[in-house]
Amino acid sequence: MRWPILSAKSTALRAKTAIALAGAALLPGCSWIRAFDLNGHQSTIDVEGPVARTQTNLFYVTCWVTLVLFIIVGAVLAYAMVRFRAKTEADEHAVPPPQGHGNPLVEVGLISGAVLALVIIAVPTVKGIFYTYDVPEVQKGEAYQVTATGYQWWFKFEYPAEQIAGHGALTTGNELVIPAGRPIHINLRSMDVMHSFWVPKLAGKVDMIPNRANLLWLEAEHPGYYWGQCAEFCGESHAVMRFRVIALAPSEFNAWLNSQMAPARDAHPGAQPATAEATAQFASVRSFGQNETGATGAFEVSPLDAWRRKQLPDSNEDPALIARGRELFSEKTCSTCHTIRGNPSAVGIVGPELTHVGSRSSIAGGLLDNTPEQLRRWIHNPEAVKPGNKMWVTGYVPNHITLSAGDEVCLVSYLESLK
Amino acid sequence: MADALAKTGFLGKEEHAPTKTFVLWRPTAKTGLMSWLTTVDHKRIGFLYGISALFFFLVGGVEALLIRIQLMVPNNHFLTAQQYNEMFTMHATTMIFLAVMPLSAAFFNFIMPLQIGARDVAFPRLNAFSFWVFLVGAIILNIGWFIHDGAPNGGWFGYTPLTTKLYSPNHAIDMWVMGLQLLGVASIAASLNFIVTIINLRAPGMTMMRLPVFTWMTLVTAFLIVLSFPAITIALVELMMDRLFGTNFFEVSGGGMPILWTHLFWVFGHPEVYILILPAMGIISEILPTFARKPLFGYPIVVFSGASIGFLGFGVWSHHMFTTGMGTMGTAAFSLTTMVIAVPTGVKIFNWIGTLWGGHISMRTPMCFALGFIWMFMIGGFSGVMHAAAPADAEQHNSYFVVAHFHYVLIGGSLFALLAGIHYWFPLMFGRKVSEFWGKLSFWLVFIGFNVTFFPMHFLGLNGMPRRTFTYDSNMGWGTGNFVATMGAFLLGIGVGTYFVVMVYTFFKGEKVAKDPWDARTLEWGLPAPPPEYNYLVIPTVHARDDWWYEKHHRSEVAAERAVHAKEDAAHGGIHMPFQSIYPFIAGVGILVGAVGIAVVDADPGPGLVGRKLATCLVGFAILLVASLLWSLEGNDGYHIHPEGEVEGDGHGH
Amino acid sequence: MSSISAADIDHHHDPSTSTGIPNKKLLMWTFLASDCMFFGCLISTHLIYRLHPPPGVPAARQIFSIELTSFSTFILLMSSLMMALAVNAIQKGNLRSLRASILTTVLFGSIFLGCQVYEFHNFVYEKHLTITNSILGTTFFTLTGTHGTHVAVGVLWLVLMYIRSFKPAGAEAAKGTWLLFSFAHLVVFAATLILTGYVVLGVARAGQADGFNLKMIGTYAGAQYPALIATLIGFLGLRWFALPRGEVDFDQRNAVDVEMMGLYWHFVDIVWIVIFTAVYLLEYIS
Amino acid sequence: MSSPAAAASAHDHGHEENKFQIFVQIAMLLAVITGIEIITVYLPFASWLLIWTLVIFSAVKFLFVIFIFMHLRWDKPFCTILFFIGLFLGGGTMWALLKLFGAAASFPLSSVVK
Ligand code: HEA
Ligand code: HEA
Ligand code: HEC
Ligand code: CUA
Ligand SMILES: [Cu+2]
Repeated sequence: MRWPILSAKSTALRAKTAIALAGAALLPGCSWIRAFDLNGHQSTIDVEGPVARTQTNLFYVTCWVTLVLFIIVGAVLAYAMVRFRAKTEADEHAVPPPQGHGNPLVEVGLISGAVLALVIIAVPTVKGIFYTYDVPEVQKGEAYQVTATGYQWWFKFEYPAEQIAGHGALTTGNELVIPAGRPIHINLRSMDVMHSFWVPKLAGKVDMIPNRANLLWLEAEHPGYYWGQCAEFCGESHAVMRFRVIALAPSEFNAWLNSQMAPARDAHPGAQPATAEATAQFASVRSFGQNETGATGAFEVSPLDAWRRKQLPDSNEDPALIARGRELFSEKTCSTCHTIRGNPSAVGIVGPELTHVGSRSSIAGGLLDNTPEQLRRWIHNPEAVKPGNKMWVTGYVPNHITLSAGDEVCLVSYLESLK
Repeated sequence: MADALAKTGFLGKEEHAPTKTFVLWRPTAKTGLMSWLTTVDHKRIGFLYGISALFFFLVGGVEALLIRIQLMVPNNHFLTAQQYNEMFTMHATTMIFLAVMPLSAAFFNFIMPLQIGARDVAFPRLNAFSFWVFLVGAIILNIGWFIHDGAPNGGWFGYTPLTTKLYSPNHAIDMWVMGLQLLGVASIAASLNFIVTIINLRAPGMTMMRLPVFTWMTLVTAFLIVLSFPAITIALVELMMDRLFGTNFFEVSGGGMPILWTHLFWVFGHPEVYILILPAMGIISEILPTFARKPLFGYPIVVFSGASIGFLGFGVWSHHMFTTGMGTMGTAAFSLTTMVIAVPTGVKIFNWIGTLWGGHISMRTPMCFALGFIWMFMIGGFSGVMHAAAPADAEQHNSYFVVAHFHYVLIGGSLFALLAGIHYWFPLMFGRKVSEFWGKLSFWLVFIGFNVTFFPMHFLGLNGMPRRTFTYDSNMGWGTGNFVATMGAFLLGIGVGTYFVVMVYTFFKGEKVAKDPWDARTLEWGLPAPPPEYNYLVIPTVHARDDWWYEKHHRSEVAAERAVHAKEDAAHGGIHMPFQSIYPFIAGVGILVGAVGIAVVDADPGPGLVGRKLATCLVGFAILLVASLLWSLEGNDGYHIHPEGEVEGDGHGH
Repeated sequence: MSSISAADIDHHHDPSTSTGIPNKKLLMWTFLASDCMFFGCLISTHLIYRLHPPPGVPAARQIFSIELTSFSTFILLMSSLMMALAVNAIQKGNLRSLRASILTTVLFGSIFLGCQVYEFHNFVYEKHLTITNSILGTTFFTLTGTHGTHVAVGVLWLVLMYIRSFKPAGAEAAKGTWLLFSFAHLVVFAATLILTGYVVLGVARAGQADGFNLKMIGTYAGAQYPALIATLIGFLGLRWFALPRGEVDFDQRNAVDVEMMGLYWHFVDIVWIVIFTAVYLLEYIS
Repeated sequence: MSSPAAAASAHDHGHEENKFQIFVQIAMLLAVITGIEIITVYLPFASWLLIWTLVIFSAVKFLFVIFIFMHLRWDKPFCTILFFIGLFLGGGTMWALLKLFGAAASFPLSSVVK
């Protein structure tokens, strides 16, 4: 664990979890328990927002209550199994035991016990239902509004509060940037089939259902970088319909908004060269396509810092390639599906908005790191990365889009320059 | 069993067998293929159900293993995304509808009439028809593997609009829709039969409160089937209309609300899971008293709790939909009703423990499975209660935590009990007994393999692994858990394999046993093993709840009484047996042709009515129509036999 | 059951069953319980979509014709009466009355179906409501169509029962002639029903276009005389099939079969009672 | 089946009156109620009142048909219980579905977003 954000709490949490869960596990040996460090990127235990915390605490309640019941009932059962076991063959044929038929008093007692246990669970459950459903009344005023829309197999995020003249609301794809410490009210929509919006560390999932106005609220307690995933089966590539949520301190969030509101950066020859160097690793699919174990889980920098660096232009970008890429973007009909504000021909709405795609840390629905190699792999053959995806099925195949190696380099340069 | 049935002579046609025209010929074959195609004997039909169910269990198991191989390591490329989706859809559909349900039906058919002292079910030909329709449904569901369109791939609850024509244009979903539709028809027909049988065909003295618990659970299950399948039938009809005729039920652009499907499916879906568990609970309630050598603790309460589980099961469906945004009231209501179900279920657990308490428990193989059931079902039930807490479920829903929950109740619950049941009734069905060593070995392999497979899934779920994903990243922390689960699945596979090999061996070569080897308690154990075609030579008169136990301890009175009844019976002209019939099978063939027409054949693009699709459907329909007409014309009469045999119940035992 | 003689049949107690309720009756009641769930879900679907009609759905009031529906509702109620009388008749062993009642029930059921065919035709071609062009059409046609299918099955069953009531007693039945006879009877019956429906609907349509008067009927008869003649032959054929031919194998013992069929028929009727209120009448409340 | 199962159960022959009259009367009653229903919808009352009136009327018709035409009144109570299990669950499911879809959370998108 190298991220400062996590290390403080996670030990305590891990202990709690280990007791609550491994207690019931009867696991042979500690090495097993290590396998169940419940602090992955999508842990529902190691949570970082009030909604998810409510849900997890309720889980602990249910877990403890049932664990106690399991121990009691299990103990009695085990005792009965051992104590009344016929020890020998002869024992089995001995005189049958008294043929007792039951005892109503015992029954009533046990039923009351069970009901009581359920009440212990029911009370926080009902409370939790009301709390997690919508932003609490007192906080309604400060809630930030976002609309998330599911498509096969990517997410679109809109910021209705940030209107851009001539374009409507600010739109991004697959990475939702939110202010930390502030409730976020997310309207959930779907344009095709059912999807589900799930960022385990921030909140439980709520489905995105066609012809239905669902909503979800969450809050990130502090700035951070979170993994999310579609949680309702939505067809062939459901498994790789992923996304990220980036929570920023309010000032940083506003800065981000400002940069996103601007049209795409125009890195024409002679423009200011970029300053900072940004190479970051996002620990997503390193190499989809071969049976590799992917990234290590250890980060050179924290994912959030890596994301931050991604906001800055690359210092060694080549304006000539970028310009060519920009032309190719129209020539290859990419522009019919993708919007790039500032590029007048790119107004398509079938695919994710790419105005600032270079500033995202992941592409293709959170599946790949946004590195030049991965980007190139994606536009080279999207089908190989994400089977059945619409860019391939309704774009490349019918339009016979083929890219030469040179085209790919130019397009990648162009897209990476869109910070 | 085939031998045994062949031995039972066809002892003479009487004035009741009228000469028939050739179309209304009455098949009389007692061996060979024809005897199986025309059988109306509930035991043979039960056997057919059992064999098909076990076959499909292996198919579903192989699909499960392929799933596990794909998930063994991150970013695996063993299966493609589409193949994986087909795999889990067909795995679940197969296991639920083609393995566990028909295996339960096998016991309903074979055991239930024996337990109530009946000679057959109320409508023997309808019973045969149910089986054939079931088989047709199974075939339709699985055709996809062999044709270009591929197997169904929309998940076992087939959420719309993913399953509408727009998003699933080929025939895979049509087959799923048609297959399930037919399985629904088969299940409803069979259940109507069981309900009438249990209510109307009980032997004298067999009051409702003396019914063996397994029979009671059969009754409750049959009611659940009859009352819940209409919901999915409607949902499937609507989906089929959308797909075939372009209606708007789930078509958003036409004002449709896909969420409606979700509701209709789960209105069926939740009762369905109790359809899977209640027969299992019935089996357990038979095995525990036998091996504890004590009556079931709190019989009336066990029966009542079973019925209330069935009843309450209709009021909780939306707990599968906590994340669909039902609003606070709806969510809270369903959350609470779901928790309530834990009470009657708990009552059963308590009573089973009460049955063991003070008994003389002999740890035979069936008992091992039964005790394993209690432990595993308890774990599964508890994770069910965790789901019932809606806010917590928001994190668990569609994660591997759910997968863990339902495999604990489905395998640790239903399947363990069914495996126990096979062991338990094997001696009665075939007159042979599984060796204790091999039986116990298979139990331990299955038990350990099962836990190694599914326990880690709880942690995978809590660690955020969504279900129905064909691949995952190595940096999510799911690698170890998945690897362990896959290893467990192989161990489980070896266990299941052992179980099967042992069963097959025993069927042919196993140790022969006299009747009632377990010193059991209920009526069916008084029969010779295997039971003759007519079951009871003399319809027994029931005196007590565990009547066979009573009989064993009141030999002389029972024998005297039975002799009197035997005389009366002889005066009535012997034992009435229903005629065999080919028409249920032919009707099934018609349905198969029609269903292929609807689900698989392409619609011709040209105008006009006559096309290949329509033609196939019409041919099928015509066969069905003619078959049912002849079926009704041939009538439900039968013949009488006068077997010479000893009157049972006098001088047997252990 | 064969050992029980017709004379001492008790229609409310079947001694061969544990509860005294005949198996077939129990089967039918259980099936009807199941059908409650079936129609419950189907009617729910319709009502749910009526609760939230999407924009652009035509107003049901403008499409429905309360006169026609009230008429067919009335007809269906009367058919239920006839069905009840049929059961009553066979329980008393009155075969003539049974056949008359069954035929009337068939007639009323067919009128109901005819009205439905007319209604559907009218909605589709004049009101432009089809099963695909709006959610109202989708749920309406599916729901009433499913009900109509139930009625049609009921009519078929009634016809088969009617034919069955001619089965000759004793050895006659075994000769195979009965098989052919009943097949032919069925075919003639079905053809006559369809032809009659065709003629009646044709007259109704012609009358709607030109007004009902003798001239119109004359024109229609002139144009459609083959159909009319065929219908007439059909009726004569049915009369011939119904000629008395000695003892028949149909009496009180078959009452339970008729009763089972009656239960089904009445159930279809009560489903219509619900549909009439929930689907039609509610639309007229402003 | 050979032996009478519930031989002891009392035979009940007390209803051999001619049902013909009853059936005809009930049919007339049903027709009249239907007539009233049709008139009801045009009455100028609050719609909830009219809806409930209609529901009650059709329930009455429903009960008359099942109890008289379908003989439940004269049959073993078991048949009634059996059918009412289905009726109750079917009706309950219908009620619950309509409630769920009547709740604001379930309004289709088109009627939420203008
Ligand atoms: C055999 C089948 C079976 C059985 C018996 C059960 C039993 C139960 N199930 Fe399960 N369930 C499934 C099969 C089954 N389930 C399946 C297949 C799914 C997934 C479907 C899919 O999505 O594909 C599912 C999913 C599922 C969900 C939805 C999860 C989700 O998708 O988000 C929920 C939510 O409430 C749930 C709850 C329960 C409950 C409360 C019980 C209760 O009946 C359990 C009661 C038992 C006990 C509680 C244990 C014993 C009791 C005691 C010892 C007494 C004392 C206990 C207390 C007082 C708590 N189940
Ligand atoms: C009764 C029902 C039932 C049963 C018995 C099983 C049995 C098994 N199930 Fe299944 N399962 C479901 C019902 C069931 N399942 C349902 C409803 C789903 C949800 C699907 C959906 O999301 O739509 C599901 C989903 C499901 C998944 C999740 C897929 C996903 O969401 O992506 C997984 C993953 O591990 C799985 C695994 C297994 C395994 C390993 C078994 C094992 O128990 C299988 C054991 C059997 C064998 C192993 C085969 C028999 C042995 C031989 C043929 C001998 C030869 C073998 C060897 C030599 C090894 N199941
Ligand atoms: C059919 C329309 C279509 C065409 C043509 C098309 N795309 Fe796409 N594009 C999409 C869709 C849809 C996605 C989202 C795919 C997914 O993640 O499932 C996408 C995703 C992308 C992404 C990843 C965006 C993100 O944030 O995840 C990039 C980059 C991209 N496309 C670039 C291109 C380029 C370059 C071209 C032209 C060579 C192109 N697209 C042509 C539809 C199209
Ligand atoms: Cu979108 Cu799964
Ligand atoms: Cu459930």
